[in-house]
Amino acid sequence: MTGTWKHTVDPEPWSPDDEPPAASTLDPGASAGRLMFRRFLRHRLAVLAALFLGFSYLSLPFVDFLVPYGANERDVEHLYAPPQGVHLVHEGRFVGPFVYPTTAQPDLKSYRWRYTADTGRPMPLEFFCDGAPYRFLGLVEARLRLVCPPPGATLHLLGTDRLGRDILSRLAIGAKLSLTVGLLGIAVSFGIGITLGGIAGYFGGWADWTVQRVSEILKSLPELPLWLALSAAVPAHWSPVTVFLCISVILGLLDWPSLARAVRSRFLALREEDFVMAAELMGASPGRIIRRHLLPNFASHLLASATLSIPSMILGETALSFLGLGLRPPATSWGVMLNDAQNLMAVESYPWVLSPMLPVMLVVLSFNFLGDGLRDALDPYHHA
Amino acid sequence: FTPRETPLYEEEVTYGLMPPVARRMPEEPLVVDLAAKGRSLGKPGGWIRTFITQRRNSRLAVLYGYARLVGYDERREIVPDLLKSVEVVEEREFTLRLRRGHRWSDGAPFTSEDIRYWWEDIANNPMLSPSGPPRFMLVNGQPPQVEFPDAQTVRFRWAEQNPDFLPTLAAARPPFIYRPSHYLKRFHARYTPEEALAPLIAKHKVRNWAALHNALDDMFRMENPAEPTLQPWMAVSKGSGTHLLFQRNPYYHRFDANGVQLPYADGLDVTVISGGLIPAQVATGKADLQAEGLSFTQVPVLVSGEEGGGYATRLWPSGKGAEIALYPNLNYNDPGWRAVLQDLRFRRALSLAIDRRIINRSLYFGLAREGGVGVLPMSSLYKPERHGRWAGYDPEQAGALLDEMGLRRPRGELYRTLPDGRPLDVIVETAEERPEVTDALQLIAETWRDIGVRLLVRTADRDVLRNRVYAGQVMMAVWSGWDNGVPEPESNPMELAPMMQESFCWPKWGQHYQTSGKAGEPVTMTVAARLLELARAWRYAGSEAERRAIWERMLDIHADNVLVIGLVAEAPQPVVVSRRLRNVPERALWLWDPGAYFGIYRPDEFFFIDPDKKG
Amino acid sequence: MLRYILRRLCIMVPTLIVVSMLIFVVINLPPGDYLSNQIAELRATGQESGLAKAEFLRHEYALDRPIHEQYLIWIGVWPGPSGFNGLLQGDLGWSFEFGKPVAEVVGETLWFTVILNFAAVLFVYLVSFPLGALAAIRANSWVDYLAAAVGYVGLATPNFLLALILLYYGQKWLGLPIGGLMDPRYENQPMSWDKILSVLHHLIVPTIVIGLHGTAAMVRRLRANLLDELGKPYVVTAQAKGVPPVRRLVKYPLRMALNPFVSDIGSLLPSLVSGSVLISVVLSLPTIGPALLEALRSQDQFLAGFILLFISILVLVGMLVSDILLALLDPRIRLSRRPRG
Amino acid sequence: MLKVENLSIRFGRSPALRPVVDGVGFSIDAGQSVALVGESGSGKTLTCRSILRILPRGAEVCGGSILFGDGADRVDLLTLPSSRLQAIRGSRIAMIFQEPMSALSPLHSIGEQTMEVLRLHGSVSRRGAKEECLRMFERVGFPDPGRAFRSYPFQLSGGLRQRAMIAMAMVGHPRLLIADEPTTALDVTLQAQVLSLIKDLQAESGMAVLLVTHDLGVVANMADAVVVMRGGRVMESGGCADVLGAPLHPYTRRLMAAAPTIPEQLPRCRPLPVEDWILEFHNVAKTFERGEARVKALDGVDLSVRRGETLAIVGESGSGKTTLARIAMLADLPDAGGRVLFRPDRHGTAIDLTGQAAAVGCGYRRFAQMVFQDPYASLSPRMSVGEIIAEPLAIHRIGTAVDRRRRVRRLMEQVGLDPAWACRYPHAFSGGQRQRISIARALALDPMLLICDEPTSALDVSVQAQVLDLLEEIKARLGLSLMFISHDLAVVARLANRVAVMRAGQVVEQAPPSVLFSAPLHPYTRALIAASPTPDVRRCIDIRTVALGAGKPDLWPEPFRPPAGGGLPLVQVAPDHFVRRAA
Ligand SMILES: Nc1ncnc2c1ncn2[C@@H]1O[C@H](COP(=O)(O)OP(=O)(O)OP(=O)(O)O)[C@@H](O)[C@H]1O
Ligand SMILES: Nc1ncnc2c1ncn2[C@@H]1O[C@H](COP(=O)(O)OP(=O)(O)OP(=O)(O)O)[C@@H](O)[C@H]1O
Ligand SMILES: [Mg+2]
Ligand SMILES: [Mg+2]
Repeated sequence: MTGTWKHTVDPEPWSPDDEPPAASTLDPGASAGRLMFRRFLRHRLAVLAALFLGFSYLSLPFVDFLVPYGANERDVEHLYAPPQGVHLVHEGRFVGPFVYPTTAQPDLKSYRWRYTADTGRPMPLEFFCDGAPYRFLGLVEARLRLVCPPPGATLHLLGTDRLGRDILSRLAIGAKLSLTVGLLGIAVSFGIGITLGGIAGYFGGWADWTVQRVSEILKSLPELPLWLALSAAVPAHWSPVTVFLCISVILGLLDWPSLARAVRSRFLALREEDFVMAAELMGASPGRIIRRHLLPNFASHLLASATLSIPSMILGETALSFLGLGLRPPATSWGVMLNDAQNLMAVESYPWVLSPMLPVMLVVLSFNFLGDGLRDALDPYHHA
Repeated sequence: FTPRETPLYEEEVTYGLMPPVARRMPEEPLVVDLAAKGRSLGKPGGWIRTFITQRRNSRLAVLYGYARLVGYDERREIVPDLLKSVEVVEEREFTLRLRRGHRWSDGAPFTSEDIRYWWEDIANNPMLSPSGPPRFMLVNGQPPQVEFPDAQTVRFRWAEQNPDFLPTLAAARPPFIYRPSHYLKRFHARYTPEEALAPLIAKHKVRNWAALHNALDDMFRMENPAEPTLQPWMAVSKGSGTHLLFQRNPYYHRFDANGVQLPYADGLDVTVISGGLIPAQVATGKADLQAEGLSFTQVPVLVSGEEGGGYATRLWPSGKGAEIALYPNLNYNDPGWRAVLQDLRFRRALSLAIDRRIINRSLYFGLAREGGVGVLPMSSLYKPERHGRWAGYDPEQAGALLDEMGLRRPRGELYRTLPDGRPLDVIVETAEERPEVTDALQLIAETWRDIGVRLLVRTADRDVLRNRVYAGQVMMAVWSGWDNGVPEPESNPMELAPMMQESFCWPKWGQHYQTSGKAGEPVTMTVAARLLELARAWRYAGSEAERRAIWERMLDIHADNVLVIGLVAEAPQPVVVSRRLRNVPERALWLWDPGAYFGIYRPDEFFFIDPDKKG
Repeated sequence: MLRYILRRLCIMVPTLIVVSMLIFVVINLPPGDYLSNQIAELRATGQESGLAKAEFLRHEYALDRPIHEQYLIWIGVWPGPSGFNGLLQGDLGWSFEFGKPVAEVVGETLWFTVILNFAAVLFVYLVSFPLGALAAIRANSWVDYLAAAVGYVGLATPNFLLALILLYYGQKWLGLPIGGLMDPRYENQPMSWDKILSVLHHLIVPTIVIGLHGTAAMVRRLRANLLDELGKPYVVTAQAKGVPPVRRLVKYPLRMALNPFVSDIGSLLPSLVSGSVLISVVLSLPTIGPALLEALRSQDQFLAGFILLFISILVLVGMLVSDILLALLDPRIRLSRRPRG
Repeated sequence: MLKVENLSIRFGRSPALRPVVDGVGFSIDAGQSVALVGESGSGKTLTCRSILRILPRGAEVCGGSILFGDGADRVDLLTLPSSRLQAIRGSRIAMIFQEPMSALSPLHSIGEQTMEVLRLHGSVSRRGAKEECLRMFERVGFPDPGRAFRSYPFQLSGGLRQRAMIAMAMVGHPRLLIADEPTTALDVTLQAQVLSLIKDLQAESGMAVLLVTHDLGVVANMADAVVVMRGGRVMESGGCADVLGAPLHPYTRRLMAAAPTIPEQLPRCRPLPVEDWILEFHNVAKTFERGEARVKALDGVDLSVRRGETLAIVGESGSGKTTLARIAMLADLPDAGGRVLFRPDRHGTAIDLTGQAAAVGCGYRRFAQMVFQDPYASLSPRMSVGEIIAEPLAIHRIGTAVDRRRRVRRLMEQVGLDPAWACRYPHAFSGGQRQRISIARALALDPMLLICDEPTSALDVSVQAQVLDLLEEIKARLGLSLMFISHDLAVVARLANRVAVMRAGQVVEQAPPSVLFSAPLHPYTRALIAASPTPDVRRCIDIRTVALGAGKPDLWPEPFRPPAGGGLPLVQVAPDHFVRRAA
């Protein structure tokens, strides 16, 4: 049998000590962090999302300057005004950005305001002008705004609501609360959930027992009446923002059991893996094992969960205001605006008051894609 | 007058399951003169579909039915209804005469025994009424002498005047001083031996016979279809779930001139649904008569659905003293603040610093009436000169009043401070049941800011709010102003005086009066004391003129002292009426009491032009 | 295993006692009680005539006693005005709001609740498992993005608004019914084919509204967990064995990825009852949720107390079930060999 | 039957990257075996996986063809639509994976996973499938097939898992069997048994075998042809006798030269400091509970390791070696009554590790390290190799980040890994490379006591020699004490100061290698030595007879046969030579 085989030899020259050339796919020397970052960059949407979010957060301190109106500035003559366009050319002549003034007439048949634009009178917008006063960064009284409506006209790019407030301005100013406060709740609940769940899952035994019982009691504690009771207990002189902040934190304090259980159950399985034992045998402390070995293997789920709580963080107040605990005027947030829009009127007659849905969606999707990108960057198996 | 058989019951009658209409009706039926009221004669048939927001609103059959011993007519005058007549002597002695041959909806005769049963076996039974007979039956704590000379006559006689007696019988929520004794005796320990009651108690999962009696005796909410009624419509479905049906009462006592037994409509078809969905349902033509759950903000949607839904949207003015009103709590616990709140200038300043025009325009399309709390023009007590007092928008004057009080604005500050240095933060508490209230408060906050008063809003549940007000923990509450905006001299002016804990201006004074000094605090403010005095005098006043004078005085005091800060009144209440439904007033007052909402417009006279067509 | 279950059941008893006390306290946190509030309301609106009944009930149900006594009476270890009538004796109390025994109120709504939420859970699983798996296999493709976008539209719209929009346009364009769980005319009717159809018809919008949130969340989480598992060598082994793709996915990585979901079953069961409270309120579905909210609002304490207690029991049972399932699912947890802590 | 031509595989598209498999070609006919040998990391596994088209994500075939089948149904596996490929996988081509622990699903029992193959490709009933599986389990040497059927992978020893993997591949009677180092975790008698099983099947059904192995002895005994790979290229290929007998390529020659053998005459041991035990096991027993059944993995083991000595443990697969190692590392606690003593200093007091685990633990964990039998599973999948190797240093806070990085580079070089790979994740390495990572990690702390559980099983002989040199060097330099578990007797012979032979949870014989290999006493030891293959085609062992091993204990000759229901004592027959027999 052996004879049937042809004996061949690689013809290339060979010396015993030349190392086989490295077949590395990655360049040497790059740190793990750098590589992760590079993998992240490959996820186009994630990068886009990160940029968008970065921009949004960075512009938060300056929104008051960017928008034409204040959050609670009302215009009684323009209730439920529809979105208004900005034009550039009037009767074939370039004028620069301008608006047409509009006037409202009551329509006593349908009980709606009808707006007619006076297309004969283009009114150019003003830039770097003085508008309603606001507190810049919450400190300095200021009036300077990027753009203002010309005197005698309005600039309601997204229309106005039932009290004649400019929706676009409210949206931008509302972002200040919507994009920040709720994060606190998420942070609290994730912090507690991961810590306690991790301890329970990794140590098992009485630690697990205690965490389990506490989470059971917490979960079976009725939330609804608690909210109702809370709404009665909040002191009146607290500002709406403080109340909201408090509630976010309380929400976080109550919200951890689900996450803790997920972490725990995953850790129960993961801790049986050899690599965990290897770390243990090397003398790694439980904290280190949880942080360096167990959590990274659950990171995808955590990231997904975190991105999933973003919408509830932004909109949580809508549910709460149902129970009388939400943000109250004069504070503004997207939740408050959507809450106001929650009636057939909006859907049927004044659809523009629903426009806060747009930024909510954008932000939520951005967080999601950011999360996906991070996940992929953390995933060693991932090859773009 | 020959009665005509109702088509709905024709079959039953032919098969002998029900006596013919001539034998069902009282010997002396109430024949309604529709023409005199400007209404047209209708034809029987059809079900009126409507929605309610909560199960407990199943009382609607009693409101719409509005069969009372005596009831208000459209001009809000009390006339006999179930009763053939009532004789009043010096407002102390009331002789009620029932209609001969009048029957309960199950055919059993309605006699004075039914009233006796209520008085002796319910109102005076310690098990069923642990705190004794109801308060309207007591004058100075004394019950009346009650006589039942014959099956059709009942006589109540008090030692002193009881001017509230008839209005109470006509109220939106009547006291039902008559009960179907033949039915209820079966559950009463006095008439039924314990052995017979035991299985029933077990079956209804209650604890004793009294609980059983209480559970089955539900004249107002009509939760028990087995209990006979005198209303035009009686409950037929068991009342479970979300769909309630009320069918015409074959023994009803009212007829039209043609001999057609009322009600015209065969029944009420009521669906329980959440408030937010009612406009959507209505806009698709799912209701024939609807006002509950509709608010003015929804009118555009309702109007846009009129074509497809086959209905018309009518706007009825609300009959309350004010749609939205602020109640400064004169019994606020904090002494510093209490002094401020009791200061006439402060209340006037706050009222003057409200731009009611903007509120009206923003919230009610300018259709409501701007002004403080007061009586509406429909009332004979209305006086135009009282109307606008302290209710115009005048921030200067308001500021001047506050300055005069010594509430100064520290240098460079936006808001004033109290004399003791605390910020002038007016905390207004609301039950937040209507979005308009929050909006209005926001608008007020802006104009108050201009005079240096900061308004803080706090929301609480209705019950919580009420309890806090009673305890003096609320500085200022938002509610609607005066339940009855169209009082007549005969109406009890209690609401205007510190006579009840329930009025948010002076809960503790009211409680003091109510409990005869056992609880609460005695009145310390002269104006309030004066009002109390006047209200007491009203009770003993002999003539209408005297009462009118008292009313006028009280109204003047209110208008001048701005005890309640009203914003707007006569807010438009949308009422959706199917185009097929007739005899519904084009424009009328929307009021709970006196009125029972639709009740006094007699929905039993509403009819479908095409009763056979399915809705 | 059996011993484990028994032990867990024993632990549940003290937990339950603690929870029931907390519930009772929380319910009674707002000042006043149903009847005193009702009395106040009746007085305020001049409906003096309703008072007698309220006062009767107040005494009958011992609302005039101190709170700890009320608790003990409620539980059934203290004699009330008419002897021992508590939960332990099977008397769930009286619902003032509905004017009938709690058992009756709950019994009615429970059915609808179960039907509705079962439909919603079914919807969640039926939609999210295939979609999640697809999103994982085709990660970062248009399918994935589309699934994400649709899911997040659901998440980013407040429930009520979503419900309202779906309802209104569903009614306008598709003739879908608004509110309720069946056509009113089938109520109190015996079961029939038409009735079932009517129920199904009415279920469409609520199911989507209630389910969308869960679906979106599930899809994203499933995708994340699956992506972690898909690269593992044992999946390759299955591939080498020639297991067809779908089966391979379902049998191996999916089962592994299920772990965090199973641990969440604990909250699935109670959410069957309470999860949809606010949506049910808005859509006016006759489920237990609105009853609970209403009961809480009006302090209808026996009704609220029982529902809450019931939910708590469901939580506890759900957690037990989830622990058992977890052990069944993963032999490593079941047969853990390592002593610790 | 299989013809691989000019196959090239690479990671990533960039043309700058060299393919990891470059122009590989060979062919196998029905009934033949081709051995793929070569340097660790040379692309053997990738070649095998490309046949089934189950390359890892990111890998891409960039040229060549793989033809499978004969005559008319010859197909190119690289272009076949995946639905048809599905039918071929598992039924006509089956594969035994290199790392059985990770390759088995942790959630399904062994039986279930094996049965699946039958259920998928044959129309066998459940009952029939189960019977077939049990038969196959029996043939691959499961002592208790029924129990194995119900076991989960983590409950099995490395060897048992490998057997499960083998059974899973063979149960479908494939026409081509790709065996990627199928016997690394098996002791030599079992190895012989498995190889003979493969041979039997080949004879029965004309199955072709592609065998990847490092053990030139196995090649010599099994293969018809040999393909030698290095750096992704075929260095030499040809008939087995040709290549092994007269290697032409210098690399092959070097490989042959590096292959360890058991020398005829071992030098007598250097004397060691007599009574300086660093680690002592006293009466260590371990029982596992599996449902109702109890498994006695260890049964009264008394063993000690001297300071600076290498104690090799050899023995039957499943005899409790890993369990012993785990107990030594405090990963498991022995049953009550057992004691494990550790003496940190020469004259210090012994510390009972079972007693005060936590207190001493930390110090102990600093001085004692372990190399795991399954390197893949013991490496955190989400840490880069650099982080993994530096982790012990980080845990014990040794050095700055820069120091650690330098140390990592040094360690990687020492075990023959390119330091540039430090940022890669474990899954991107070959089996042998992972094993070296694991060794590098264990050495990072300069331990006093090192417990190696088959540390070189996946290494080709030249790398293995390098690693063994390294261990010896460290031992000499630092006085490292080594507990070395291995199936490769040649390695044991080279490294050990003393050898303990284990069987069924007991030490059956214990002696210095010079004594043990020249004059084994226990029948099991003898069988073991006889079954050890040598890389010499002319000196083939008779696989079939050695596969019988020592047979069942009740067939052993008299003094060794355990009496019914009782055990035998360990008897000292010479200084340092113990054997379990009747006194
Ligand atoms: N996913 C991957 N990404 C990048 N490189 C990889 C990946 N998998 C394997 N490699 C590299 O490909 C080369 C060949 O790997 P392969 O597993 O085929 O080696 P092998 O010959 O089987 O080695 P061993 O004998 O050690 O198992 C190795 O250098 C390895 O580092
Ligand atoms: N967690 C466990 N549960 C039950 N049985 C176990 C468990 N771990 C190991 N065993 C059993 O204990 C025995 C000894 O296992 P061990 O891993 O020590 O063997 P080994 O000598 O290392 O074998 P190999 O050379 O094959 O790796 C085996 O029969 C194995 O099935
Ligand atoms: Mg390999
Ligand atoms: Mg082992």
